[in-house]
Amino acid sequence: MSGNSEYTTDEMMTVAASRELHDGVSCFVGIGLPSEAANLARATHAPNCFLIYESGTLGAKPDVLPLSIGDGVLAEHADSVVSVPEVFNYWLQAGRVDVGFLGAAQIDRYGNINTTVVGDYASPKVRLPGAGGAPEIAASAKEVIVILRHSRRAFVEKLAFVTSVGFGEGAGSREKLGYSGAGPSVIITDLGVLRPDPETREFTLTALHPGATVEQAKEATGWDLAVADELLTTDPPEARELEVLRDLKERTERAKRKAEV
Amino acid sequence: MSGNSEYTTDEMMTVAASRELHDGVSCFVGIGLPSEAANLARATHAPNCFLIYESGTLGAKPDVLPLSIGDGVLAEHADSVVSVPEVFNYWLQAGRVDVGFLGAAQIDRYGNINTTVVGDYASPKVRLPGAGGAPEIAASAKEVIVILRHSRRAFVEKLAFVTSVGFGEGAGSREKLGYSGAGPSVIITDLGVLRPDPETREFTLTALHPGATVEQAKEATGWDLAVADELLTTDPPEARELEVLRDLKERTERAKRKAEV
Amino acid sequence: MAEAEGRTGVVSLTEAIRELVEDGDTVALEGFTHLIPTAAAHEIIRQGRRDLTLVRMTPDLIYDQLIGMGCARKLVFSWGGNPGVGSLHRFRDAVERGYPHELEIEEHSHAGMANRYVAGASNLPFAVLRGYVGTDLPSVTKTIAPVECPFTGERLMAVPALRPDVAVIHAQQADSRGNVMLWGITGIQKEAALSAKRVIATVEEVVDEFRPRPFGIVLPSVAVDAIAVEPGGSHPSYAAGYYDRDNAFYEDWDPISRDREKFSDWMERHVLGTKDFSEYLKSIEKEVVRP
Amino acid sequence: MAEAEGRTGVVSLTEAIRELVEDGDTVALEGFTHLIPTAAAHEIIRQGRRDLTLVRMTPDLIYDQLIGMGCARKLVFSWGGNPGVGSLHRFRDAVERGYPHELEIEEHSHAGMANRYVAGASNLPFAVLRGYVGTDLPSVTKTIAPVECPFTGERLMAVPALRPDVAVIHAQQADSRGNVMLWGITGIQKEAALSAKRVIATVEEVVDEFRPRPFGIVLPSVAVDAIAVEPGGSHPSYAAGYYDRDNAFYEDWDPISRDREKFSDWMERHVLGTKDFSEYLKSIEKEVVRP
Repeated sequence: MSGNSEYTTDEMMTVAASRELHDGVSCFVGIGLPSEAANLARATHAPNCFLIYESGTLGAKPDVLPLSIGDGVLAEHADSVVSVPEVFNYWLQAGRVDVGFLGAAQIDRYGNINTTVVGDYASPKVRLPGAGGAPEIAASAKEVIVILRHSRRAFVEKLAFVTSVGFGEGAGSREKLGYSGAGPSVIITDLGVLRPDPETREFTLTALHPGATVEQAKEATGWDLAVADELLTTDPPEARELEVLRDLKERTERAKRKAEV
Repeated sequence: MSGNSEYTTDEMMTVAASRELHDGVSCFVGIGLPSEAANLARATHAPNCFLIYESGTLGAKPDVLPLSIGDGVLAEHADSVVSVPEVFNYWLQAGRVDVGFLGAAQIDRYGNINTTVVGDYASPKVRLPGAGGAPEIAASAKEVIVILRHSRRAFVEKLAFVTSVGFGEGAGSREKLGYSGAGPSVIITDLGVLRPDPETREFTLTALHPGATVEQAKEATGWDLAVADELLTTDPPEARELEVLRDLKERTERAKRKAEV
Repeated sequence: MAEAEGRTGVVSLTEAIRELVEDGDTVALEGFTHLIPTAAAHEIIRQGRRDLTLVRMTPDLIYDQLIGMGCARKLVFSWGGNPGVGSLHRFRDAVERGYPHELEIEEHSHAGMANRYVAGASNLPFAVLRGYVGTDLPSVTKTIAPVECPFTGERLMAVPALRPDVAVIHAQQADSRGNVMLWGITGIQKEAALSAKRVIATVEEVVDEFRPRPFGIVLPSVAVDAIAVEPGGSHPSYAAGYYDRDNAFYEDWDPISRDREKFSDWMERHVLGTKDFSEYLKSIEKEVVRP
Repeated sequence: MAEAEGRTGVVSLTEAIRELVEDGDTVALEGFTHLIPTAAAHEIIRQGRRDLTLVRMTPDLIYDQLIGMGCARKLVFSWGGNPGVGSLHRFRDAVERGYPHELEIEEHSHAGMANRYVAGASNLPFAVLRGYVGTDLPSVTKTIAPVECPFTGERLMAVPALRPDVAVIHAQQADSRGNVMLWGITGIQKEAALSAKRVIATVEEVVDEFRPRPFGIVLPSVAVDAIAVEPGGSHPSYAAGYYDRDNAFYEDWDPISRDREKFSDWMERHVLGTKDFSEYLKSIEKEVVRP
């Protein structure tokens, strides 16, 4: 693999996340970072991944990144467009989604996610947007990939609110809750990669992106972050990955500016 | 009204049934006699009635009579075509159907209908087609019109099987069953018209078609048929009604023959 | 039978049925008077499948044939007739006289069957509806049970999900990516397909790209396991945009199916005696002399 | 507001809102990032409706405006943000600081809300889904309850039906018979409309007859109580086939809505200060100076 030292940590994060998406899988995509990573995957190593957005677009093939979850660009080249009840009932709940691709405002050591409130629910410090499609993606997708920037505000010891369940209180929780999906398999951040411990299900730092350190990762994590014995280093973005990602973002910016005239 | 003595008892039945359908109502139509009567109504006094067929065609406007419940002619000029679950859930069960228009193999004094078996269920003498859409039409349409030929085989003292509920065991039954629709308001036969007694809900002969007699009706009914004090005589088919009905049937026959070449 | 690139492959119907339909399977061939998958039903008969649980809202000619040829152990349905003509004589012979053998039946209303498919497609164990109450259906059909609303206490009826092993549909078109498009009256086909473990679609033709059609729906490639091209594959029903209903055939079927021997001869000659559906279509064309 | 011939009449939006939306109503304005009924929301604000229970899966700018202008008593929703930009500041101000007054909230997931509409459209008291279990939502939202499958004994979650007094949608077209057509991403609009007691549709234009459109759906006239023609009526969202999303507006909304006074001034000038949506569109066009 050919490295490329001129890239941002965000680009590394997106590239690393995109690599988690295997070709041919069906992926339920959240807007923002997940959508960016999923479309990078589709434009590089996973041309046949089947992207599903909660707006009802099945097999979406956006040529620019959608600015919202229901952009016209998602419907234009989609294999099919169905209603919102159908996408949740006939596709997600039916077990037709291999990978759920989620972002998060807060996440805990078991991959549980909060996108509801910071502070007390009744009188919150920060009212976040809420659940959206995430709880059922977390429940029913065969596996879940989470992408978010590493910070103490995001990686917390205790969530103010559990919006979407990862591994609940650890090993065995999902089974007890009757969830069919296997839960979050990986968290990709701008510093590295966390994977669940096979026994405890606690998320453990298993790889660092080039240049990032264990100290940085621990500093940006609100719990005592476990580190794998064999800590890997992420392959830096390949020239082709960066080129495609930047082109995608540039075309998106152009489309955005055009939409603003 | 101008009479016309040259018509069959079947034509009288269809014309009488068509007159029961008021303009502007939404009508869930069964195939066969109900469909014939409903389309006669639409072609004469009720141009804006909204015909729904269980195949999912909403606002069907067939120019010939459909040969099956899912004929192309039903979809062609329909306002909308939806799936079978939608037509039953979002339209019929939702209370959007003013009139359910049903046929029957057997009917009893309370307008309950059998289209399932004659004889014992486990080893039937005659296995009939079964329920189809009828039970829920009978349950959820705001009112039900039944059309069938008058005979002792059809008008029975006791049904072998209750496929669709009319007034159950009489006054109060529907309320007890929790049915939202008012039940069958009229039975039109080739001899006359039966309407439910306001108190007992037992179907009572309230009108005879021209030429038919009370004796004929009693003879063709398997229970001791009650007769209204003031027995009306149905207005004979108007020239226009007959003309339109015959034209409709002729065009249907032509289309049928064409489909057979 | 998906190809390497994740697209559903076009295969022969012979292969599709051979690979995807097994003895003892629960099989739903759907099509609500439109787009009835006759070609696939015939291929199941040709390949001699046995002990099938046949599921279909409107068992008509194709189920009459499957039942008459002894393929079915059980029938799950809501209306069994020859649409626009009358009885299904092979179905009646099986139920009334156990010929060619006993046929277990599980019958519902259309609304019940439709919602059972919806529950299956939604991966829910049951569906809820208003109906059945006061009818004799719950006394003969075990798959109807009351359920209470946890908010209002209201009692409704529940029916269990249908999860066929195989669903078979006939559609107008597939595209080069393996998506399948139906338009016009699409009935219960989407739910039937999505409720099943395996899906076979026969199509009139393969096109490069779909264009918008009245009330068209597209079943994405990932939801279809095999596509077979069978022009005329839903004869004697119709395919909007391709051909009309062959009404005479429905009428002709009445005397053919009324008599056990006549039925057997007919099936022997036209279905078992032909190697595929295009031969079948030629074979019946030769025979029929119509005014 | 149906005409004598049973067709839904075309009326002014002013009249539609005046006749069909009352203080205290439960109102669902739906449109899943596409075809958002902005014109109708503005008219509700102009006419000063109060104590509304606002229902919407994705409360965005229009609900931020309704909440900020004090029209809402309660919000029933599943995701409240400025899509692609960030927070809804008026919504947050109401929830976090009770400004302009307390706002009761009832929150669900998308799947829960979608199924609540489905139950409403189906005249069922509740819907069943897999979800919510293990999350904190059931502890703060009373309209989530367990339900058991009467066949398998499996426990699932139930949510009660949504039955709004009024549903409002924006569609691309109405035809001369009063039918309403939407195409592209149609989200939850069909179910929202069919779940409501009264339905208002604003449309881009009236055409003689519809033609087939990609993934088009038609809501028949009998299911619509009033149609109002409002070209551009879903700005700043988009209407496939008519105009694109005005992304700059979504970004501009962030600083406008962040500040209480700036928000009030803006609403005063552009919404309360204009007599209808076409004046509003002109009014914001004059103001915006974009690079």
